[in-house]
Amino acid sequence: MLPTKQMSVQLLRQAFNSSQPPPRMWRSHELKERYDVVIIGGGAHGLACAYYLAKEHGITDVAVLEKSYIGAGGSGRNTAIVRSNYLTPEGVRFYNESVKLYEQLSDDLNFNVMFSQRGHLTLAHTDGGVNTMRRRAEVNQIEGVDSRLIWPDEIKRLCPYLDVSDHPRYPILAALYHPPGGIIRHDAVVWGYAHQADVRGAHIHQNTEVTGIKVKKGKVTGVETTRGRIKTGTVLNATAGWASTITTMVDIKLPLTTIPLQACVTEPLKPFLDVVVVSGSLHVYISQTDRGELVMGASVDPFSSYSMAGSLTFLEGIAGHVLELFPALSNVRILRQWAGICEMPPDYSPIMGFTPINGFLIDVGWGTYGFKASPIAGKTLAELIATDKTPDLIAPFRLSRFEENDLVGEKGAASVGH
Amino acid sequence: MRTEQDTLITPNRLHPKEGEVIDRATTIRFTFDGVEYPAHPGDTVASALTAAGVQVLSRSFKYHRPRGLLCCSGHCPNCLVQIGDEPNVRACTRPVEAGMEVRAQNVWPSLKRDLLSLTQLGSRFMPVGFYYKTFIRPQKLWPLYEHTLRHVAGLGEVHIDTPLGEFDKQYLHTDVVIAGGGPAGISAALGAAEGGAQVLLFDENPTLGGHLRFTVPLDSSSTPEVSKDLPELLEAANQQPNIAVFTDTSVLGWYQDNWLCAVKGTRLFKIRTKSVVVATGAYEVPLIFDNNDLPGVMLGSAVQRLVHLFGVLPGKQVVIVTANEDGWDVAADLQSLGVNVGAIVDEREPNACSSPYRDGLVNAGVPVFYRHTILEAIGSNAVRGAKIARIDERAAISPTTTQSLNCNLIVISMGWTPATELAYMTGGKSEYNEECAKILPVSSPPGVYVVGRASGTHAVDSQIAEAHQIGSTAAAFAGSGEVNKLTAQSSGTLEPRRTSDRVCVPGNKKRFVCYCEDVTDEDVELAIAEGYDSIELLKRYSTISMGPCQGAMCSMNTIHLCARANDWTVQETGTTTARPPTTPVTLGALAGQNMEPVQTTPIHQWHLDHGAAMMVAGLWLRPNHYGDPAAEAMGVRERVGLIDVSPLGKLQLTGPGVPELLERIYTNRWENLRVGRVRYGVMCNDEGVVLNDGVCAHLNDETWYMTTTSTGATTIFEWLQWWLQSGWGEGIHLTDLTDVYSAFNLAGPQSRAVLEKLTERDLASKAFPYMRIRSAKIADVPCRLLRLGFTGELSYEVHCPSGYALHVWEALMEAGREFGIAPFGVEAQRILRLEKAHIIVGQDTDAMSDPLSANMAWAVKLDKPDFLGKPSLMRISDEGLKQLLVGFKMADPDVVPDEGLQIVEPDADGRLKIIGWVTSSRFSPTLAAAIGLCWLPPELASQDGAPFTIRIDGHLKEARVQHSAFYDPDGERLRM
Amino acid sequence: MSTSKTPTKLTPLRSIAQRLGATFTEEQGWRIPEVYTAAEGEITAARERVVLADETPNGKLLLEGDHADSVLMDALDLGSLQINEGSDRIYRLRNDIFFMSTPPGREVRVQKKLTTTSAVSKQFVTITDITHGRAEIRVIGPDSQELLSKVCGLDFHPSAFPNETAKQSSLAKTTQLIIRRDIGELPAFSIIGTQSLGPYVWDTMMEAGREFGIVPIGRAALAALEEE
Amino acid sequence: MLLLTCPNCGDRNVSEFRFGGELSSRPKDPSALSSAEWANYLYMRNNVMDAQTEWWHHNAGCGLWFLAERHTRTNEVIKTYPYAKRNA
Repeated sequence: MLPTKQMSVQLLRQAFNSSQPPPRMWRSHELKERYDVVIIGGGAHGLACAYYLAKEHGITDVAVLEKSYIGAGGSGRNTAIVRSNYLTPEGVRFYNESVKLYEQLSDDLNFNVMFSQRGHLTLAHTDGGVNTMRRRAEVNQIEGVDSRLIWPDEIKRLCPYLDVSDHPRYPILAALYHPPGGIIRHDAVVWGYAHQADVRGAHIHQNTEVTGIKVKKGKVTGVETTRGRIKTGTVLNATAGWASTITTMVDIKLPLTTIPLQACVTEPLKPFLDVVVVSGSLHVYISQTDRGELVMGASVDPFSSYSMAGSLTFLEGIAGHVLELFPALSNVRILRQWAGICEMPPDYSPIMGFTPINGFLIDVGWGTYGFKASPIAGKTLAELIATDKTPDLIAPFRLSRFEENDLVGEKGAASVGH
Repeated sequence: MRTEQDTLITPNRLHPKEGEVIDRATTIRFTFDGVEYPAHPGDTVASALTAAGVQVLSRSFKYHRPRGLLCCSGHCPNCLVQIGDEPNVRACTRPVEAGMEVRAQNVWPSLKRDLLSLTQLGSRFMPVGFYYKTFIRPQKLWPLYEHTLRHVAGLGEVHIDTPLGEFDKQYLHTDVVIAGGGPAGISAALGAAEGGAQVLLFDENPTLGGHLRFTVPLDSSSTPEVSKDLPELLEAANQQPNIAVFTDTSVLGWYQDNWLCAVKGTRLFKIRTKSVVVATGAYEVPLIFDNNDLPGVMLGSAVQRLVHLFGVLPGKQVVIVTANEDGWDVAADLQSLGVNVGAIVDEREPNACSSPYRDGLVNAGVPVFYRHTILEAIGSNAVRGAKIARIDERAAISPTTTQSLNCNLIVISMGWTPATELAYMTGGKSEYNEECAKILPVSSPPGVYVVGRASGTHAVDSQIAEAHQIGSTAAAFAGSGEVNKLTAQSSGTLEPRRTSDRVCVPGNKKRFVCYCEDVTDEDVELAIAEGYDSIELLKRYSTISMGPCQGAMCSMNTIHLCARANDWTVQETGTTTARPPTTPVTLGALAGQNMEPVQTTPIHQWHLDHGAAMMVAGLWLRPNHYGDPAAEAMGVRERVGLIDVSPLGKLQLTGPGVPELLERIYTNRWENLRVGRVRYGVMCNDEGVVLNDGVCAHLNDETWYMTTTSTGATTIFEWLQWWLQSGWGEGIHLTDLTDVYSAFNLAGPQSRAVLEKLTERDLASKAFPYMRIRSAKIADVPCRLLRLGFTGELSYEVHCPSGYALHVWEALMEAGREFGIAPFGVEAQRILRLEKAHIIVGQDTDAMSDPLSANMAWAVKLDKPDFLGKPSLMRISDEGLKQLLVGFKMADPDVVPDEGLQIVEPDADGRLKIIGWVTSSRFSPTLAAAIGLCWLPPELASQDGAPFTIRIDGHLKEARVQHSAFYDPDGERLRM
Repeated sequence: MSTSKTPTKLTPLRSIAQRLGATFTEEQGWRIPEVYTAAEGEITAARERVVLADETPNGKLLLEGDHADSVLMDALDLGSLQINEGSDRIYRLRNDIFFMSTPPGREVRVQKKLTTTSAVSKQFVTITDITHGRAEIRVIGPDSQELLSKVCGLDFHPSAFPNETAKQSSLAKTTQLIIRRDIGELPAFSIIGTQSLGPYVWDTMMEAGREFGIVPIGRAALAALEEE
Repeated sequence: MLLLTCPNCGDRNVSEFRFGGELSSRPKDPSALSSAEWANYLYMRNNVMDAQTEWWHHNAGCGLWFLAERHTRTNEVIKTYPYAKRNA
């Protein structure tokens, strides 16, 4: 069935005869005996991969297995920042492709993902911080990404509520200004990809948890789930925070430690914050949604855990740091806090592609920077599955790099990027 | 007393009543949207406005429909106002203050005539999730549309010049916390206190009593008056010394191991308790029908709050819509106040109603309509009538029986849903109870209990009895820690005050499920039909319960609608996750008093008094320069300078095991370091990454004195403690002396001449060679002297006990006056060390750099048996370096590349390829040249003088590799 | 070491005391505030509310070693102490770590005695004089527990923090050693941490104590309180 | 906030401690290891969603490094003990 006509046309039809049921965004199917490809994890990465497998490689006999509802993991818990102003050339090139895909994603998916390229500021509070921002600005410019170092007067113009006066502890010396960076409606990315993958024949199975992976003579033969067994020769692990719990099913250890990342949201306010603001040393980032809420997050928790309960320590810390940057917000109220989990690799760079087990592929190591890579990760892994070759763009992120002592330098700047 | 003038200004104010919380003797004034209104101390903004007849308080988020009081208990969004520079204030709980400036939010041009409500005309094209289906193409137009969307959305305003308020925090420790001070809460507190426990009792209202403050006791005689239970409970609580009461205090959240957070105005409490009793009561559930959001449609408890607490009657002609005895309570209550109860509309069969007030009301001529419900609230800006009709068991409306009743107040009393966010945060489980149509808590982790309406118990006497026993159970658990048998939730005394599960009455206008986000029942159906069927997907797509009320008013109804549309049971439908905070809390309260630790050296004041520009280095504040860093650097080269290096990490290692430890943690060799000698060393982790560098001196036979970088001091101290406590600590003690000694580096050709004036110690190189340590009295103070060479000049680093710091510093400055001594800061030090090509760990190296690549191969002895990082460094040296840190000099001395710039090489088709980057660079006043350190490919870095290009502002500037130090390459000046 | 010409030692809180208008005196070579406003007012504040005093001059010794307890037994016939328990101003912080507080100036002699004892008994114990490395702020008065509960998460209720107890914990986001050593009936706590954080901790405590009417007190008032 | 029992000081808020990562002891003779084995020690982690033995440091307290057994999904701390008692 061709992708539905203009979504806005469907909106009009809906307006005039609401009796007729609207088309379902994704259908529920019986679990087939066999699929060509099984993708574990119904988040933005898994669904994007299913979409690109169908759209660009005609592979449609695909099952996306999600243990809860689609987008229940990291995809529904992140603070929806999209940017490409990374440190290493490999990182910048990779994320720049992702931003380009995001720029036409609404059109591709026929679903407005509300990508708001409003500009992204990373503040520097020390000389060392300024040098790191300059390093990123220069690498970005050389790699064709719009980023530059700006000084307090321009920072104040872009973000009037920011306190650029001389703080004793956290003076704002400069900022890395990245105009293409911004925020997006993260759930809409999940729903858009799910819709277009479903329309092209992929089966999305919610409330279906993988409990085992069958391997014979070093090759994947099938998976066991809470709704029955599936035969397949290709399994992609796209479970991010839970990546290690899946990979142990094929007796492989990964260089990952799962740590909670918390965030919170305030009551809706009239618009006053037009850019995304991130502070390296204060480990805080903040943006204002189109509905007027401030969405705020910080660095990962101080200790590893799979618990998504959240802590008071996080709320206290982020409130103090946000008021350090925006003293006018002391009367703004927090409405809700939540947490996701991030699997942190040693070099803050993803781990994608082949593993020693034939047919078992991984799309993991996404730390605190996974959502912004969803389109390009899905696209490159779809190409890898279709061609059985690693695309150049993601060659630096192979699992074997740790054994080959060829880590990616993204951790070099050591400041936690968001 | 009510004066004539009063009745004009406040038509809805009743005569004084027993139990009201206002002080009628005093009248204060405040403004709402510029109009002045009277109020009494104790009034809330909402009660004062209602007294004056104001009904419309705000406009709804999406359609900008007029909104008035609904819950009057701070849970719904309808009374959100701006007060001064505080946005999103709940008018119904915020006490009035004289001179308050209250303004409506998100209205244009005004609350009365809000043109933004014209969006309703297009509501047909704005169903749930419409923004996902619009403005997809052309992409260019999206920012314009988004701009308008943003300016229509949002509620309160943040003023740019809002002052940072005064906030603080307090930790509390207790045996039992009671969250909620209603009858169940007070009773549980009494039970726990009588069990010998220390009890903290929290209640969000100004006074204890919960719903007893404004409701009619169920089983009393026909003339309702405020319950007699309350005074007894309050009296008992007052007598009990173990109970500390906190009113106006909301318990915001439960966190692991019974860690609670509560807020009272500008103070945040952080409470560690052994057990917690949740007595947070229940929310009254709204009914969904046409125009159910019209001002004048109010919940029964809201009307009773206004009447009994503030003596305000929101409407003279009332229609009561109910499904249980609550409606009849309110009717009797209003009837006794002389209000004209126009009708009681009860959806049940006549025999299902067991209200004790039924006969009284019927005899008083109040019309009763059984098996009826409300179809529509009639009116545009406020209620002027109610359309009702008969319904059959399948909730089908029989159109012929519709009739309209005149009224200006519609009371909704369809039942309650437990307020259990706090209970479920603890991991407590819930189950849907068919009998009372409520989702009730059925299990809680040890030390967590739920009582009263929150657990589903409705009758006051059952609440009191149960809660008292659970209170003593909680105390027992707090005392002994073992789980008492009675942890099962409320037993048989559960009196099934049933909540209606007919949540929605069909109609043809707009029926609101979620007041905050303007979500209608049609939106819910459409969303579920489109595939957003699970309760979590439905919430995220429709944004139901994501507004200011966080589900208090809409969760229960949404679950019923979702179950019905999916044909699931309520239990299968489930609930969304309960998350702190239970009520919104300000950033200021969460931040509390500003506590950002700052470390200063003992002579910090001297620096400020002498014009130092300070900089932040980790937690330290240090002098960056005293006005002219270049001159300061030249001063050290030509004469003598003094720098405060007190933040340097200083560790003492004692014991026979130290030599072997040094062998293991440093990359170079240590065992032949004789007493009095000092050696530079580099520390790596097992990945071979440079962690820290510094010197270590052999002070006397079993004492070593190690320095680390200032920002690395704490981490290295903890890192060393780990190695010592996990197997390598035999015969070693480690003590942090960082702050015991202040350290001043006296550097320059005249440094010896200066120091000789202050000590008898022979400072000549023969007696005190380079890289040696000596004890010496400097200006009568016992110090440690080290001859080091970070700046490249003859220099003596004076480590003196911190109490003598100012004395020694001033003595050195005084002794140096004749030699033209001047203080120098970090900036000058950076120039001096760069002229010597000395690296700074953390600036020239980063979290991936190894010592071999950082050109410190001379400090790495791979023939040592083992040391931290050796296997990785062996591998790196076998496989060859990927990049090398090396010195460079700019071809053009006037071009000083900023640190962080990239080193590039155009490839075949002119694209720039990054081959390295600049870590350090300065203009050297001594050499009149632009010098620096950078990372380069080894093949380029290994050719002394090789040219390469740095990209500066888009242009490629030439630089040349320089292997030798830029200044005194052979280090003669150090050894003078 | 000749003390005649030895210069005066300054505490890290000196600039603050100057700013608050203290007059100074000298005690055992340390320059410390004698009085800020008037001794009587400062004594009353201590008795009725809460006050801060700069007691940095108190001697501070750190004993490390698995046999530290036996050295203390031999040298000062100290009985065995539980963790966090103290007697005669000697506190056990860990099996292998003791903290000793001495009146100003007395630390040198005590250290010498301990060093010789451990040398004689050939037990590997390290005794370090860390007096110059620590700021010591004394919090005295009936409101001291409530003030401390605004900056530190420990339970200061007498049942949890009895007299002559020493606990290390985070206070105002810094690591501090907190020792309860009452003055007669008056609860009193010593806050001992690295001297570079002294000014920050003092300022934070003064700010947190404003609601109690906190004031600084000098040597005169403190001596009077301790004599009663 | 998690309450962690320091073997020396007793129950304290987790904010007084620093997490040291899952327990993995340094190989006795590193030079005998292949690159893969050495990389395995350096980088690979079990990262279980189950009971895990891990290091903690009471850095704002007594400076003790000790071991804890904690369930990483619920954060329930099963027990804490000094390193010396690891195979007790």
